[in-house]
Amino acid sequence: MTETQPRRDPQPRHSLRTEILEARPMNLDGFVEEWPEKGLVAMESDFDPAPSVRVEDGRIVELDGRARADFDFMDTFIANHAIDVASAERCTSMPSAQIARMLIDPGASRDEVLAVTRGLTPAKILDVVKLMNVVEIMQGMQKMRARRTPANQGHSTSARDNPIQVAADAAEGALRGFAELETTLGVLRYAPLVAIALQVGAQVGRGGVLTQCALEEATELELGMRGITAYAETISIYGTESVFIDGDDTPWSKAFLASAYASRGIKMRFTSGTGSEVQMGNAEGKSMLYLEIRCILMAKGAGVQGLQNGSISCIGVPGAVPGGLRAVAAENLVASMVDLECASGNDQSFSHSAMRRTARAMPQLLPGTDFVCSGYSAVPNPDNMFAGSNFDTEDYDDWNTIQRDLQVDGGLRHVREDEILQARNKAARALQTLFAQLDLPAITDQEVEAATYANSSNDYPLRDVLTDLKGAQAVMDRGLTGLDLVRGLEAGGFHDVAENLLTVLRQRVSGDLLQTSAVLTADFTPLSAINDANDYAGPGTGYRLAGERWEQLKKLRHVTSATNPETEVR
Amino acid sequence: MDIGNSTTEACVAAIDPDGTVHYLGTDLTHTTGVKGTPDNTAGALTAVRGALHRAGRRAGEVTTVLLNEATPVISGLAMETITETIITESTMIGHNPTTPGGTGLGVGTTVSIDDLAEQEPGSPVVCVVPHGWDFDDTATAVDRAVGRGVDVVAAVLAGDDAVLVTNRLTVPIPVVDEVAAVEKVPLGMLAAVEVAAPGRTIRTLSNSYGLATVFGLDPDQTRHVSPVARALTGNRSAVVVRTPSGDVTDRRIPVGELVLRGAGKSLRVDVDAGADAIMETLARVQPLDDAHGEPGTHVGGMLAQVRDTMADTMADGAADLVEVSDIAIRDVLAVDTFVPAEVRGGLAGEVALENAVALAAMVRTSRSRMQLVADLVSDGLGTATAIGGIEGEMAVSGALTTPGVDRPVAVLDLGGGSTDAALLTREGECSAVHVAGAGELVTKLIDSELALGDREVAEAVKRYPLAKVESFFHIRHEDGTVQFFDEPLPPQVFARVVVLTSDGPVPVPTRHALDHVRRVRREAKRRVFVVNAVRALRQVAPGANLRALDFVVLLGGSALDFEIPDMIADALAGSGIVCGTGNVLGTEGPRNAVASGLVRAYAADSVAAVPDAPAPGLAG
Amino acid sequence: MDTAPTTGLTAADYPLSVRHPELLHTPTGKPITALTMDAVVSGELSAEDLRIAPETLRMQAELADASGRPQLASNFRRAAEMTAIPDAAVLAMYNALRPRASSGPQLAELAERLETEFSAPVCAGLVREAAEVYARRNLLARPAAGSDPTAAGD
Amino acid sequence: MTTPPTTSAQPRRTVTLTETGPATRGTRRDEVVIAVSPAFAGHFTRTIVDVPHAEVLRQLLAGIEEQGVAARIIRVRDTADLAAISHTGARLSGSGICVGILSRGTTMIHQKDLARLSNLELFPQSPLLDEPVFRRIGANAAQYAKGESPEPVPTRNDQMARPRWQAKAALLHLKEFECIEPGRGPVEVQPAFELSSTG
Repeated sequence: MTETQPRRDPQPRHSLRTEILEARPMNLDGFVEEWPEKGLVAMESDFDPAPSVRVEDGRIVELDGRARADFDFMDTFIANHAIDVASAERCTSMPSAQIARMLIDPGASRDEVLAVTRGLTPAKILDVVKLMNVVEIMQGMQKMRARRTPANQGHSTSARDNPIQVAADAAEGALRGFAELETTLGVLRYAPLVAIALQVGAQVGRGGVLTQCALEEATELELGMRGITAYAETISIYGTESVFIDGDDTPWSKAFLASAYASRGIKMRFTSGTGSEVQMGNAEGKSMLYLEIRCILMAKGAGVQGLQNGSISCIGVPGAVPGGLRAVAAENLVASMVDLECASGNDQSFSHSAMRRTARAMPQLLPGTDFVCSGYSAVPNPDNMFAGSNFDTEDYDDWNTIQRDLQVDGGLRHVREDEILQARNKAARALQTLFAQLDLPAITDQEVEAATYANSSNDYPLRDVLTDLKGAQAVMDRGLTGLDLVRGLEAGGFHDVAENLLTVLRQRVSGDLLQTSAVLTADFTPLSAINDANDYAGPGTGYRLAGERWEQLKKLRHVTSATNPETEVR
Repeated sequence: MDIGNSTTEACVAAIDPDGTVHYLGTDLTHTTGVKGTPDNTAGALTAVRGALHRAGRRAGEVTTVLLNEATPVISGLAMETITETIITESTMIGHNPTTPGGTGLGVGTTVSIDDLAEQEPGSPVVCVVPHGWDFDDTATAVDRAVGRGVDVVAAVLAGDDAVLVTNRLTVPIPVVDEVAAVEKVPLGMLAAVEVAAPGRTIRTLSNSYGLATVFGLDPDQTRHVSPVARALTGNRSAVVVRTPSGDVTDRRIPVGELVLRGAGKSLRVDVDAGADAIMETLARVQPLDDAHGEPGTHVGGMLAQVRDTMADTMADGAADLVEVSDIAIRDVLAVDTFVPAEVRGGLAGEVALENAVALAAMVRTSRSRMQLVADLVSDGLGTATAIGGIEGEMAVSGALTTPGVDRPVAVLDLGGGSTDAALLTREGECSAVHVAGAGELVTKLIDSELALGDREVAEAVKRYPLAKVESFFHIRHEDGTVQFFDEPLPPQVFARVVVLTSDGPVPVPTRHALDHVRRVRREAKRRVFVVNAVRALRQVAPGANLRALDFVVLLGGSALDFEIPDMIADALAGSGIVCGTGNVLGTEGPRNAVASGLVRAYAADSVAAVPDAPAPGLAG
Repeated sequence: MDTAPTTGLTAADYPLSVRHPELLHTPTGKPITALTMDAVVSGELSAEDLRIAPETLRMQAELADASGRPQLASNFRRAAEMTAIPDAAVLAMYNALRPRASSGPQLAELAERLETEFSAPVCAGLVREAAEVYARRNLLARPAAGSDPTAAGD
Repeated sequence: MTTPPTTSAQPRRTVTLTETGPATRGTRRDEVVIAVSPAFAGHFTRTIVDVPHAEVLRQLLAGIEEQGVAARIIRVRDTADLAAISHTGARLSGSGICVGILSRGTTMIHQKDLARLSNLELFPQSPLLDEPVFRRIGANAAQYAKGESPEPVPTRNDQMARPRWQAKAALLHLKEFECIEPGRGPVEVQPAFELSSTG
């Protein structure tokens, strides 16, 4: 463990208080001084370009101080696809303060703001958000979030890639409220079985929950094409040309990939985040946020409906520099203010300090985002194959209580244990039956029993990995598709689960889930930025946590009954 | 359809009015559940559907499904270690580290390096170095002591530093390292450290008289330490400490008596007498009625456990429970094996190959629940089902479709749990036997003898030929031939012993050389399949005379093995027998014999029974 | 821009699956209402039936335009063209667009193929644009780039 | 038992690497090349968790020597990419085996016939690499050189390494980048270890 490393020379005598403070988990986090010349700076750097744009015969010929001849491919793509040429010069010449005010002014509608932001250059956008403190950023987010109703996304993975665990935890997660569930693998060849398990578990927990399996592009796309998964997210983009190339992609290859997903009716979003470029040593001397804004506009230009950002796997970098989390909050806002769905991070192990972990999430949780976490760990963190999340299953009750305390909707709710056990058991049984129907590696009754009451992968009987991997290969070789899953579930007597899955598959024929910020409600109505547009216009407007949903969130594990104080509310 | 212990096979055929059989398609899948239990249905249906699909026919066209009368034979395995090596008073260190230092023999008093600075010159010293000592510091400390005239003759190290230390000494000495529990080495005792040159083995400490010479022992003491010498034989390095009453014992663990009842008598045999004694006794009580182990002994436990599991599987889902007493063990195969086990009292995790006996026991019970399976199958397919003839007869009948085979023919079905033999005489009489022990026992032997601790790996070692990956572009097969590749092999197999599976080389996690792995694999197969082939054939052969057999056809999964058929053929060659792997229907290899046999029998009957036969239909 | 017959859809028509199921068909011509459990069980449906039809993508493009999302709309129009391209070919084209994966002529040929073989002018346009930028930024395939393991340590 | 003089976070030994000319392809089959990054045991003296570079080298060399295999050290100057450094070393190694290492401690065992981006063993989490691990890495590299089949050194993982070390790793990476000397080929270096008074 890293904790064993001495932090500094133990020679000089310390006060007892210093010793107590030194012992706080907080001091296991790492912090570094800024180094703007190399881009190791959050959002305030003298080395970022000044905003400028020039249009000649319908074409942007100058962008942020660079002439078209000198554009790198990010500049080119953004100039050609992301910025509205007609309004570019007018909007970019507006005073940044005015735009920043529009962002927090209830009087300015979301559409009025969008009319301006669609004409802004990366440097101009940076100039605008640099004027905003965290509270103003949150106000902006509250209005600019694309979907009116906030939601949350969960991770369901297993340290042993155990499909039964993934199914059971997916079912519990779906029941607790996640609108999307994501999985990934330790052993990649396990993917088909685990992706199937996630899909089955999700549809048991709550019909209409969307699932994905994070893999390398080709396999991820194939699982999607076969209808085993419902959407994709891990399509990474970067803010500098050199890092983009290191990732073996270009804005054009990624744009092509985006259309490929849409052409198969599969919802998709890109992924980017502050810190990735400097992490790879090629920030070209630009601030983390400036580079992230280039990513956001590249995504916008590619015509993808949304973006997962908020530093994501590089959170340790902005997390270690001054103002880093303000920059992270700002990058989420920028995604929303250019009208993209924003899955706003909070999805990676971030701090040893519980207080810091909570504070880090406030700028997304309080105003609400399309997905507050783009990966709340619906399994214990040691089982989280995304290298841990900022929140995990142990935090469920804390999260629910914070929602209740502040009356904000973080997408989850407290669920009684009997319901959870029933869902977990049903998910395991459904998967057991489905595997039998499809002649995939058998699942024993002991495993089903374990899944019902388990916490982590250690609580399950060990699987015969070789047989599982053969089974996984068979799924690919035999060309099994979502339809086979529906058939198997139906034949196995899990009619309702089969119906849920079929309805999700049917959605791709309609393409409704391709629109910005789309999710499926419990009654399978697509809810997107079109039919659930954010109409925030100041106090008393927009999404309010009230009515039936608020009643749900008032429930906790232990609440003393007012009618009979000797009992608790169930 | 034939539901076997591990595979379920089906074949579809059309039968003309005149009884001519047209085979249309076959298929096989792994058996679901325990043979003869309702769980079989799933696999059975998969197989039939598969065969129909390959035949391009629909379930609707099937007139009847024929199932084998599965002889309710289930086998169980158990293994018991019968020897144990114990080192008392840390007398010796014999873990044979891969890289000891220096060469030669050093005899002196054990002194911790922490006290070396205070050590007076005079008597020779064996330096003992605990954990945490850096190799440079160790070398310096020893050199200093030697500089002061202390006669340091050898060293024993905790860490893997022997070569490093000797390379740094002005006067090299023999050094044994990687002694995990070095703190247990008794200090102030006379000790001898011997290291042989690379590729050689120690000469003095592995020789009783060498030990006697080194420690000046009298004949009685020499007798006492001779086990130490034995234990160190073949090592490149060793340490022996002279302690008052320390020694190495190699004691036999009493595992109890096996009671074999049959042929009207009841004989007892000590399991730790070994496999030969057990099989010899078994031969004298053939046919075996039942076997028991003394309660309270290991054997008692072994057999009871086998019996219980069988009772469970038999009872599984059945309305009426099966009394454990109903379950008679009708055959036993005992095999000598060894289990690498950590030596008790060892200082460096010494491992000794302890002797063990593996027992395969086979149970027959009166009840087969095949009828239940048949009913479920006919529900599943909506067709009539019938339970066909005896498995053995059907197998022979199927085997006869192998080109070049004629009566009298014997088949050997090399399965997973049992090895079955059946004989069809020229006159058409059929007799069949089942003997315990087959593929699964082989896997278990490989697993324990190579200390793999992983059934899957052992299974792979059993099933595929070995090779050594010598570079990214070539491998050396176990027969010595070299194969080159244009594309580099995957990194994880580099420099490893691999099994050549259908989807490429897979590394075998073992430190053993290829030759050793190969020897263990072939020995395990010989001790189970060759022994059982002869045993089983003797039981069906007229007058137990193998020479009375003409054709022997090998069937079953293990008949597909890349070496077992040859091993058996070699063993039988002496008796002038034509022996080979079957090729049922001339296309199916050793598969599908019983299923095809069922069809042939059905066809024959249908013609015999009904002179004006019904419209042609499908039988599967 | 793409000139598909517009059905004059507005944001109010979303979601199509709820408001206008009658407009939705599978690429195999079945109405979306035909995607029932019975059809699945009886085996009438194939994976083909669960794909999105180009017409549907063009309708979603109109909805995107109608709600002020031109980039999203043109993504849908590229996608509509791509429905005609087999899965494997789509992946191959994606790989061809990776940095230094294709030469200028190869990309030109790809664009040509998109236009003629798959009548996908919008996609072809994207590829031609890429080719031009790759040429300027030195991202076209170099002869035997990186493929030689013994190439000098870069 | 008195506490043994073990190596601790304080450097007991220091090392200086003296360039002895351009690195050449080794001829003996029984050698392992250790390829160090531009700033290793130069601009930097310790890994990200303060393991002295002197100890890193001593343990790698010891692991190789204990297996009876020879070792050469080269410095790659024109890149800070671990795969490139390791592969360069592998192509210069007589056995084709190389241990590549960055200043912050990230280590890789490479082989000349492997694609540059592949490897035999990779140890990506520099904060988890201590002296015993470096010893075992050296021993494994030597065993590969001898054509033996070492059990891969178990790689550890710690999810909380990100919050603690990610930024410092980035910083060290940037500094290492600064020490790159473009266009300058790899050089042979001789290590000189010294016992320093501190600690």
